[in-house]
Amino acid sequence: MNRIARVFDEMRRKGEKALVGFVTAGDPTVEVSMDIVKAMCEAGLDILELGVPFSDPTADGPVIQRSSGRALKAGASLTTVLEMARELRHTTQIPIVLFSYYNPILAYGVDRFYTAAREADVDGLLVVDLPPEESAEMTSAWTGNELALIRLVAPTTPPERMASIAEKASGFLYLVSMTGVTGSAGLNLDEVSGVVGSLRTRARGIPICVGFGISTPDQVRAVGSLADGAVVGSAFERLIEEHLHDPALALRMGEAVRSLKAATLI
Amino acid sequence: MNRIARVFDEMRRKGEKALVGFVTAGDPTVEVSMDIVKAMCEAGLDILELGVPFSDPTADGPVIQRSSGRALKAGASLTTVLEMARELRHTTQIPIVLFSYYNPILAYGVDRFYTAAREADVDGLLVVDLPPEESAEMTSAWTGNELALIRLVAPTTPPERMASIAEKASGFLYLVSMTGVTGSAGLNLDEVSGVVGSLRTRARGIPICVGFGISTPDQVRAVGSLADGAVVGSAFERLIEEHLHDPALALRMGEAVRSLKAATLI
Amino acid sequence: MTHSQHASPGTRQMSAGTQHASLVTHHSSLPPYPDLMGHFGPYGGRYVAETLMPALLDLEEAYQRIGKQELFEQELQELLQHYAGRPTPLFHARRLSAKVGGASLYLKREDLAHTGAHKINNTLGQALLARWMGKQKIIAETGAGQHGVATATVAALFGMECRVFMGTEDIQRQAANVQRMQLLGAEVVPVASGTGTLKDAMSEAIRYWVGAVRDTFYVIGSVAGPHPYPMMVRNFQRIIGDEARGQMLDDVGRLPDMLVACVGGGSNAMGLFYPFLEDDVEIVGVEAAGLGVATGKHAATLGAGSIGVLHGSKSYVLQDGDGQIQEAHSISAGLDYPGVGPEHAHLKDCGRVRYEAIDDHQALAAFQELCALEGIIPALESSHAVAQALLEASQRPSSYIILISLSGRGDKDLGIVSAHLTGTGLKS
Amino acid sequence: MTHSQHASPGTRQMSAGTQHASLVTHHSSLPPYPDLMGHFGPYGGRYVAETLMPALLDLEEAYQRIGKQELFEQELQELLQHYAGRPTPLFHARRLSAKVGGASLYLKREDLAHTGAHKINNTLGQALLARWMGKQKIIAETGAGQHGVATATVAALFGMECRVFMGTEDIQRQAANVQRMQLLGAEVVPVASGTGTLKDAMSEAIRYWVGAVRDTFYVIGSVAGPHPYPMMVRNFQRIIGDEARGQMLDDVGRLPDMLVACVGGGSNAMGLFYPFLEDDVEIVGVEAAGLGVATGKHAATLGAGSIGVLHGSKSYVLQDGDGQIQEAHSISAGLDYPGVGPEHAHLKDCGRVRYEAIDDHQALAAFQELCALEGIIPALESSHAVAQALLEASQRPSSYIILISLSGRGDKDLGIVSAHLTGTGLKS
Ligand SMILES: Cc1ncc(COP(=O)(O)O)c(C=O)c1O
Ligand SMILES: Cc1ncc(COP(=O)(O)O)c(C=O)c1O
Repeated sequence: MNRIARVFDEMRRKGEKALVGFVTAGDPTVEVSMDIVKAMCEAGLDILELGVPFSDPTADGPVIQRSSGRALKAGASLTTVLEMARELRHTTQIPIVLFSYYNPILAYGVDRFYTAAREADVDGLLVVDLPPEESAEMTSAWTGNELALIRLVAPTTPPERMASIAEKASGFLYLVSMTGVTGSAGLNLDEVSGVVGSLRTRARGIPICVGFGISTPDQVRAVGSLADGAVVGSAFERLIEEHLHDPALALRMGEAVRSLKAATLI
Repeated sequence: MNRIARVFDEMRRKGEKALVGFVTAGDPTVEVSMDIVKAMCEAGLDILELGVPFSDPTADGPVIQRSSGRALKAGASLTTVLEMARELRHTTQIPIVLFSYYNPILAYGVDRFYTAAREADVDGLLVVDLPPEESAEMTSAWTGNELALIRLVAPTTPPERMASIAEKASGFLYLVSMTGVTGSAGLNLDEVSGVVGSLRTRARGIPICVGFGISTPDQVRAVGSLADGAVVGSAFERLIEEHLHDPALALRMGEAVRSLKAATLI
Repeated sequence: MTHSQHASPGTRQMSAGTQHASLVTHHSSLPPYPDLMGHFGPYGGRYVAETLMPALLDLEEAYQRIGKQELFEQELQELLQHYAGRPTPLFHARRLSAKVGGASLYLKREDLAHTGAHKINNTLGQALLARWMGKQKIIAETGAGQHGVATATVAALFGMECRVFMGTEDIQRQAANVQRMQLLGAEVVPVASGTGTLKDAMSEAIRYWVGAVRDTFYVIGSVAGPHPYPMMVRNFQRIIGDEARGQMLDDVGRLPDMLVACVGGGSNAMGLFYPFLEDDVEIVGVEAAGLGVATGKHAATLGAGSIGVLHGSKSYVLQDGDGQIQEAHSISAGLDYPGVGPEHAHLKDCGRVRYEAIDDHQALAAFQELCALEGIIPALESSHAVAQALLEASQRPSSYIILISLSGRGDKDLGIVSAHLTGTGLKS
Repeated sequence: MTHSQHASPGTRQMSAGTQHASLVTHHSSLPPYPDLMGHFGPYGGRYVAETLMPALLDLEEAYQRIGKQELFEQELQELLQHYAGRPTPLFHARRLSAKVGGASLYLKREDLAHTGAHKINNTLGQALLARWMGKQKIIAETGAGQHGVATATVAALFGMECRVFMGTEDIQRQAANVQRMQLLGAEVVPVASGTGTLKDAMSEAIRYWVGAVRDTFYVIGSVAGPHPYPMMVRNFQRIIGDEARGQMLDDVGRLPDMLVACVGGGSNAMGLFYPFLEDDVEIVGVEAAGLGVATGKHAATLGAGSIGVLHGSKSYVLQDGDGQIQEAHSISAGLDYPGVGPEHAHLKDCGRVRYEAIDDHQALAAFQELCALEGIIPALESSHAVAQALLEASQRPSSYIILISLSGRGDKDLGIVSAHLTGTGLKS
């Protein structure tokens, strides 16, 4: 059983929901980014999503666009992200999911990436612009299947399509809370509740985490009452952006995780 | 016999050529213009062409365009010109030819104009943009034929056309020395000589005056050797323009006439 | 051109060889004109200095001789089709019609002709004639710059030397067209005299021509100037009406009830009107009322001018009591002219065409309407026709068809329009 | 479209109903593509966030269902003819051919289409589809502003709400087009992210669409983006090639020996090429070499890029070793894009089309040549095709025919051209 499955098992046992935290790897610099991520893990984050910076992040709002831009300026790349993951493993057993657009992986080499990700002891991969229709070309080049392939489900996804997505998913299902890019406001819990319900019946028991538009403990708590976990991304990136040169940035990030994590203990 | 015919008779008798002088009536002001014209007549001018200022003088170069503009600004019009002619008659018996574009005459009223011109004791009329083809509409409205209708002949006029123009002409034939607007440079005496010769055989004895591009005594002398008279226009207007506020302007104009007239005594 | 030449519905055909061949057409209701001296009733004629007369006589002779030749016709039709993009479409402006809630509006799309206006029809014809006459140099006057561009264009196409006279004021307000002419290899000669607009550009072109008449062909841009220009330009432009007539019959099965066109010099209007003169069709020409005819700042020559002689022909002109030509005013440089083609003067006098005037404000509003409702950015000149058509349409039933000459596109006017919309708070 | 449909020489016909109906065409030399997943060989596909996938699947279904209906076809053909001004002429550029002293050059005159470029063919098709699908809001990305104008135009025509995303850099260099869009009622949304050019405008349009996908139709402007856009846009643009093929047969009696078109996203090129793919015709696509491919400041995606995924499809892209998209450079905003349509990538790989690159300097020179020799001011994009055609022509006999896609007119480029001509001393 891989780390992701273990976390959800554990959550279920403890009656908690998972707090999934996204940060762009290398933002604002690779070093500070490592400190941030370590602090977040120590603060009780359940799953870490490490974002691979990309020049043209079409699914992301301004906050993550800028974060990606800072990371690229700092020299981050997929190679850097894999190195960060590898180094993180020295200090934490948290499940690490790489969050990327497809092109950096394609440029790195799909099979080479698989090997490197496994070597770095990464647990999962979410490729935001690689729908199930196109992902065979990636997975078929993989030399094993030890990397969980996290799938997105959107509010626009029709029920039958949910089922077929779930069929190919592993790790957890990432349910996008709204039509919009990352960092959009306007979380509508009634809607989310409906979609979670619909997805649950088709999820084959795969855990469901909800992301997009979640930034406060209240929202985490509310989402936690519906799904198996909540993903927070732009809120973390906003904090980074607001304290770019603050030596206590990592500490602040840890605090933020702690206060959000507290809301998952229902 | 009207004044124009008398002048050419006299010239022939004296072995002189006619100096025809053009100025825009009312340039720079109606008063100064009167002084100028009187001085020119006293200085020995043989025929006076009084230009009627027009807003869009398409046959004139920049010098006469500006002169026309000054006269208009000073309030001159066809009415003013007729008044100037009438007043001139108190002091001189010089043949007065009005030089105009057709529109001011049309606006004034073609028959009314004829009456007024005769009352002012004007001798002739040259309408620069009224070719023989169109002039019947003017002359047929005239209540008499005491106004000599001066006709233009151009270097582009073919021989047969010269003949038909001459047929309808009276007073004298105005031969344009070159293709170009008034004030153009580049008088070519060889060419003029050829055209004068051609025109002479078709002129039915009507005197021929050459104009356009004549500004120096030498040119007057040379033209005089070919034709019955030389018309000077832009050269006078240039002098006016150069001495607009000179109280001796009229004197200077008189001097200019004298030196040009001297060149007609061959 | 008869209906049978437009027989196949849904197709856009061009019948070679007939559009402008009939140099003088006989109307049952109107006497044949112009007469041999170029007179349209009391208007028209040749009021020019003697230096130019022989050239005009030559030109008329050459036009009558060459213009009728089949080979000339063929060459011209070829160029109109393959180069200028004729036939231009007839477009039913459904949303505009619906908005006004009256008559059905159709647009004859001269805006789609090469260089963006009807002007190319005429410059192709004249430049081809110049070529047949062996002239290698052409000149033109221009106001909005459209005729200048159309002339520079054909000069480039035929490898001719080209000089375009343009008022300094117009050079300022139509800068893009100046650049176009220069790129096309023409020399743009700034004319500062007078008001620095079209009137003065034309005066200067005439002056230049007086000096260069032996080897230079003067391409006049409208149905103005001395004979044979008003007749010749009308004949080169009648393709607008010939096509539109056939297209109406093909597409709608009948003639329109009304024609509307703007009138600067009047070439797009004559081009559209001429083939319909004997038909039972109401015809409306639209002049520019500028700031309002009452203000004196306008270009409503037929509406508020009087008979005079300007630039070689007799017609209506804007003038004062002394016969001095007045400055015209219009937001559209192409209508900003104190004269008008003599045939229009005649059509006005004999009542065959009604002439109205549309002011700057109305034209701008129509400009915006056509942009927003049909996705067509019209020339400000053409916007005057649209504005008048909207007025006419509102008082008529939906079965009534109004055909508008959309004489050109408005790309050239963007600067002026935005200045006005910002300045006057008209912003849509 | 077969030859028989163009049987009457000298006439310009339009056969309704067939131009883009065959959504998948079978080539003897090429496998049928795209496949059902939108793949052209290894290229194409749908690389988008899940939120958009259902919309793309819907769109494809709707396109396959509606696009085949006769009534849709008829409406589209009507609009193409009466509104967009199709067919556009085929013009034999004799003076340009003579100057280069080699092959005969023919121009397919998309510059005469309404709004001044081929873009309108596609926006009419997509907006009509949107209407049939019941969508009242459309969005678009734009670089040069031509696609933005063409989209704003059809939005006005159909009374739709329209938002156009445009890079701040492009807003600066194509100010007139911004004004046109605004007059047409569209909202121009400035995109400052990234390099402020087309790439970023498209990214932003995608982002906006993610949020508005339920009621908004995204009108993509080239044969790029996720399936079904590359196929659909090609099919809407193939009218260029269908017409040109018929016109060549009618006018010259045979097919051309070579086709040349510029390639930004590649829509005018695919539109021209597609109907000729099975013919014995050399085909050349021309990318922008900017300051020179060696300088790294260029837009030669096929020539100097590598395989990647950008804006929803797999194709060639300009990228660094880490898969980060590189900034493109070209004097022409419409070619200034680091991606290219997937079908072109496929045609390159299988050798059916040769891709070359023309730099800023060469394009400017060709721009000037066409202005001065033929009186046609081409778009800077199209000037790249002209420049390549001149190179090709010089090495071939006069019996050899090269057909150039003159994708647009250059009015929008006057500012840039004059700045460059003054700046570089290239002044003609
Ligand atoms: C588009 C357009 N329409 C109309 C005119 C007015 O000319 P005309 O009255 O001769 O058609 C012009 C003149 O420049 C023009 O550019
Ligand atoms: C005139 C013109 N040609 C070509 C292009 C490039 O687009 P494509 O390669 O899709 O034809 C553009 C894009 O704006 C354009 O405006």
